Amino acid sequence: MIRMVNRALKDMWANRFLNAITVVTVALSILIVGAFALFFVNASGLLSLWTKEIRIMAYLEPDMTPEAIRSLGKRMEGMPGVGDVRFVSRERALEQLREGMDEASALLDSLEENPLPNAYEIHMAEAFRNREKFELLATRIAGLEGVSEVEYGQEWLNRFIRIIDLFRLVGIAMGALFFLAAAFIVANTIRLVLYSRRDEIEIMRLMGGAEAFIRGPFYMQGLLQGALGGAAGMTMLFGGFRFVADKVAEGGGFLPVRFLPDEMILGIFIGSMVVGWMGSYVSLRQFLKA
Amino acid sequence: MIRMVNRALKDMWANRFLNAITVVTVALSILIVGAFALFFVNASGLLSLWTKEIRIMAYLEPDMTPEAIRSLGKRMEGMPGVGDVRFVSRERALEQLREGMDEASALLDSLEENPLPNAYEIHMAEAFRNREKFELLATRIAGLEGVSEVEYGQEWLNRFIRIIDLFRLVGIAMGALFFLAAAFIVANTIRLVLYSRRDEIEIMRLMGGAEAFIRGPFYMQGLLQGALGGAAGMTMLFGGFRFVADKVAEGGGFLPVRFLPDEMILGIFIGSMVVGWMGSYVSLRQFLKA
Amino acid sequence: MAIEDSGEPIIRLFHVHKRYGAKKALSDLSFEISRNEFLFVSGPSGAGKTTLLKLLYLGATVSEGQIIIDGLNLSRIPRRRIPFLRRKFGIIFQDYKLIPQRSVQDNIAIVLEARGAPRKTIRKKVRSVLRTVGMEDKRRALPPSLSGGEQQRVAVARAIAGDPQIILADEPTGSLDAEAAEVIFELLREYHRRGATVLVATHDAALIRRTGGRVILLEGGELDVVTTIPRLPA
Amino acid sequence: MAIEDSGEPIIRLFHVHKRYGAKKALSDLSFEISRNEFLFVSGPSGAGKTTLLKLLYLGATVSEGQIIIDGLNLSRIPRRRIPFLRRKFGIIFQDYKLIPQRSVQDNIAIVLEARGAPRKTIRKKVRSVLRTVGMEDKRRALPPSLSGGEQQRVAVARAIAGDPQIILADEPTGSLDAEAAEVIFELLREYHRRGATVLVATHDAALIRRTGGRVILLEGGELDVVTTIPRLPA
Ligand SMILES: Nc1ncnc2c1ncn2[C@@H]1O[C@H](COP(=O)(O)OP(=O)(O)OP(=O)(O)O)[C@@H](O)[C@H]1O
Ligand SMILES: Nc1ncnc2c1ncn2[C@@H]1O[C@H](COP(=O)(O)OP(=O)(O)OP(=O)(O)O)[C@@H](O)[C@H]1O
Ligand SMILES: [Mg+2]
Ligand SMILES: [Mg+2]
Repeated sequence: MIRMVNRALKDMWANRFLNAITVVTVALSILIVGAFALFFVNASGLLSLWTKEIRIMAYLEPDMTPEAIRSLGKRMEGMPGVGDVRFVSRERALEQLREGMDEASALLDSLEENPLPNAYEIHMAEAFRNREKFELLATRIAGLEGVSEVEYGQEWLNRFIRIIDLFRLVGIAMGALFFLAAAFIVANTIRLVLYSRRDEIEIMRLMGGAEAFIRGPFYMQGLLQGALGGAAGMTMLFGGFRFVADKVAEGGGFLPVRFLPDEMILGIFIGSMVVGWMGSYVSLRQFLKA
Repeated sequence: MIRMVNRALKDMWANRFLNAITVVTVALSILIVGAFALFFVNASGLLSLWTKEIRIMAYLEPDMTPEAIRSLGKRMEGMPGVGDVRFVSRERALEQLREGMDEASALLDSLEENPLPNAYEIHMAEAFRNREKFELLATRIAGLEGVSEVEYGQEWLNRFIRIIDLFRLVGIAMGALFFLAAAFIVANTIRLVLYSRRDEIEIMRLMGGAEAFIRGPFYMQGLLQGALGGAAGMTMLFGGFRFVADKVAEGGGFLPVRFLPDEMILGIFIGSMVVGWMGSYVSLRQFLKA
Repeated sequence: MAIEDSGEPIIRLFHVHKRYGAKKALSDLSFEISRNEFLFVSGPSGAGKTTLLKLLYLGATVSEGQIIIDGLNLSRIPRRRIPFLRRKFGIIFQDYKLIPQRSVQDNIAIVLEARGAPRKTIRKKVRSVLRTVGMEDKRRALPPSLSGGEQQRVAVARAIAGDPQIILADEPTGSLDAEAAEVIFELLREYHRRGATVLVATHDAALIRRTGGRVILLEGGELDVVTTIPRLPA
Repeated sequence: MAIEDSGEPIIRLFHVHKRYGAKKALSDLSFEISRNEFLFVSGPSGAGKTTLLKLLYLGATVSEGQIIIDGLNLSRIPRRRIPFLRRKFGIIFQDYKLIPQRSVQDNIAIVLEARGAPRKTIRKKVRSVLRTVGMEDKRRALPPSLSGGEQQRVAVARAIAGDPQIILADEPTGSLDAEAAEVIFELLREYHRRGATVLVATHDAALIRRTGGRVILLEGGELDVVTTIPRLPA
């Protein structure tokens, strides 16, 4: 085992030009995948920040006892998908309306009586923020006893949820696409490297080298190239991220940008090793057949 | 010239394995760049759709003559960055308020007098949709004679404009990054191909082949590989696009998805040829030095 | 450990044919090679000498017929056993087949590494075979920086490094001057004395006469004659 | 168009040294080669024969000294003129240097394409030189599928395809049997009769004796002797 790593390292040094190219290719592929992941993580982080503000307003029947109101709130909290339930009294609602109306707030002064109902403001649990679930929940809340009407910011809600849906779809599709494309490119590069060394492989076989003996160092190299390339790509990505993050901060820091979560970094790193290994595997199968 | 193309084609056939790998690599790189471009085009198209709704409300002084109101409107239209100017009479404003208030609209019935002012609703020209320019315009409008107050949806506006800023920044950065990375990968692949043929190049030089004679077919091949790879990548992208677009349509067609604009397709295609050519150029410089 | 020529065959060919597409490279060859024989395969350019050696180490497979080496039928040998077959051989290829990116000593070490020899043994053995062919001072050089004859001597050193039972030498002195060639031939004779079976493919009649031995003469892929030529008195 | 050996030098070497790192491959060589001479360069393996030829076609540059070919000082020749220098030569490389991915005929055609010859001329010439070396039926084969001797004959065919002024032949018959070797040598003599200057590097004394001519004998990179050996009466 140690001997194989040894041979792999010696071999990488002997063919440093080829190895450098593979590592650079892995690094750039990882950079691309990582950049996309980073963008996606930040954009969807931003969106989910906003979706926190999506809420269902459940307006209550006028003549409920405080007791009944409280028990209704409890029932809402118990419903699946409900995150946070806040009571908004009719007095508070009028105040909010007044604040929101700016210019026109003068006209509220002429009111004799508060025409607004009590209400519950319901926020959803994170996992449930998609349109179908949201609408289902709204319908169920509307069916509760004591709820006279349900309102939720139709227009904005739909936009938000649609963009999240789009992001999810495009994100998964593009993530998969990028990863596959990167894996293909890396495999192709390794294949080319092996191609330019096919004579050497052939000679080792003629010398009575067993398959494991011949392939071992190549797998090892694939792994190492993947690891090196992955590390280099991540480092470049982090550099680029710092640059953009600084720009954003200059621009007023209006957006909460963050780097990839640790488990994703680890995942991409392991992914790059797997890609290196797979590249060797596929190429070796091709060349060592005959 | 025809002879060179001929030699290039013959050569590509003789080395079809190497050429296939280069073409596949170009195709995948173009696919990645194209997928990102496609995503960016659609997402920013979506956003600019929304930003159409960002507007400045300019509330007018109460006692203006229709004549003065009209000339004010003209002045606004003449300001740089202004796209569309619409007059909203105080009566229309009250109606809109009533519509928007739902539940609470009953309280408007008790009004004796319309407390709302006349207003102009100003939409911006597309090119001016960024925060600084927007705020500058708002300030200038506020300074106009006859305008009592300016209002614009602070919160939403800022969000929109920030996300557009982010998109612009990230889009340019990532676009450039992807293109560079793809170019590097392709150049590396071509370099590997040349590396595995360096003996052949050396032999041709020893046979008294002039540099132009030796390099010509390689440049030609680079161009052809770029073109083939670009076409293949675009085709794959279009396939993927149709698939996602169908999914989106199934999901209710809530988003206006479209493929890349023609000039961008052409640009990417030419870019892929340039990349092929550049890859050959860089690699040939390296190998034909000595 | 000098073993006598026991007469027991180590290699047997039965009606062996080899075709490359339509081209017949070997036709209906049948003969036996005894254990510890020193045999020449001769014939003009393109006669099929290299092809014959190739069939023995499974560098190519027969189109028809059977080859049996040391009791193993080459047509029936499972793929993963091929390396073990090849380790019986020490092969000097006509085009040397040195790995250009590896130093001379690494090229030779690889044969021993493939057999799983311990590192110290490898180092000693590599030195010793390089000394034998007079290439010790070039052990760190890369093959492309060697002269033709030097490459050939490295190829010889590699072939004997594994102390093979059977030595297949394809034109082993084609790039060597008479003196260096004699050194190599003396080496082959030395291994022969120590028990190895030696098969030399060459078109050089003078060389055959100098050494003597049985000669298989090929002509256009067919067995022309088998004769025994006595060693020329020095 | 038989040109007489005019005695006028076509190649002149002045105190030429060639070092590879610390290793001296050639030391202080000075001699002249006349136009239309048939010259041998001989010496044991590693003597510097190949290195000497390499310096002539600028496959390597001298470390010290001057080489003048046809009035051109090789140290002063601008880079873009090198191809024109090389077209004066027809080179048979010791390791053949055939392009493995290209067919035999393409390998030869490339020499003529590089000179910008018209397509029809190329086709005819390729056929004719292949016929001369007896390889016409293998014109579509790839070099790796040829026997050693066949490859060497293709290398010879390529060298003469451009009707060169100077033929540099490095061990041109090392892989050939006596009969095929004689065909090649007759070919070289034929080109010599037609006016070419021929330089053959070989360690094969018998071959030199059969042809006869001036011999430059190298030993460890140094000029040992220059003698003229008469042609052996057949
Ligand atoms: N892989 C191959 N594909 C097609 N033909 C081949 C292949 N290998 C050898 N041949 C042909 O088979 C014949 C015998 O070749 P071989 O290499 O055995 O000759 P040889 O006796 O070794 O000749 P030499 O002395 O020139 O090396 C030749 O005509 C050659 O062209
Ligand atoms: N590129 C190189 N780098 C280092 N040393 C070299 C290089 N080329 C040749 N040499 C050395 O220079 C010496 C002369 O080599 P050369 O190839 O000229 O010998 P040669 O006379 O042609 O021998 P042979 O008959 O074996 O072909 C050899 O010792 C060789 O190792
Ligand atoms: Mg042979
Ligand atoms: Mg030489």
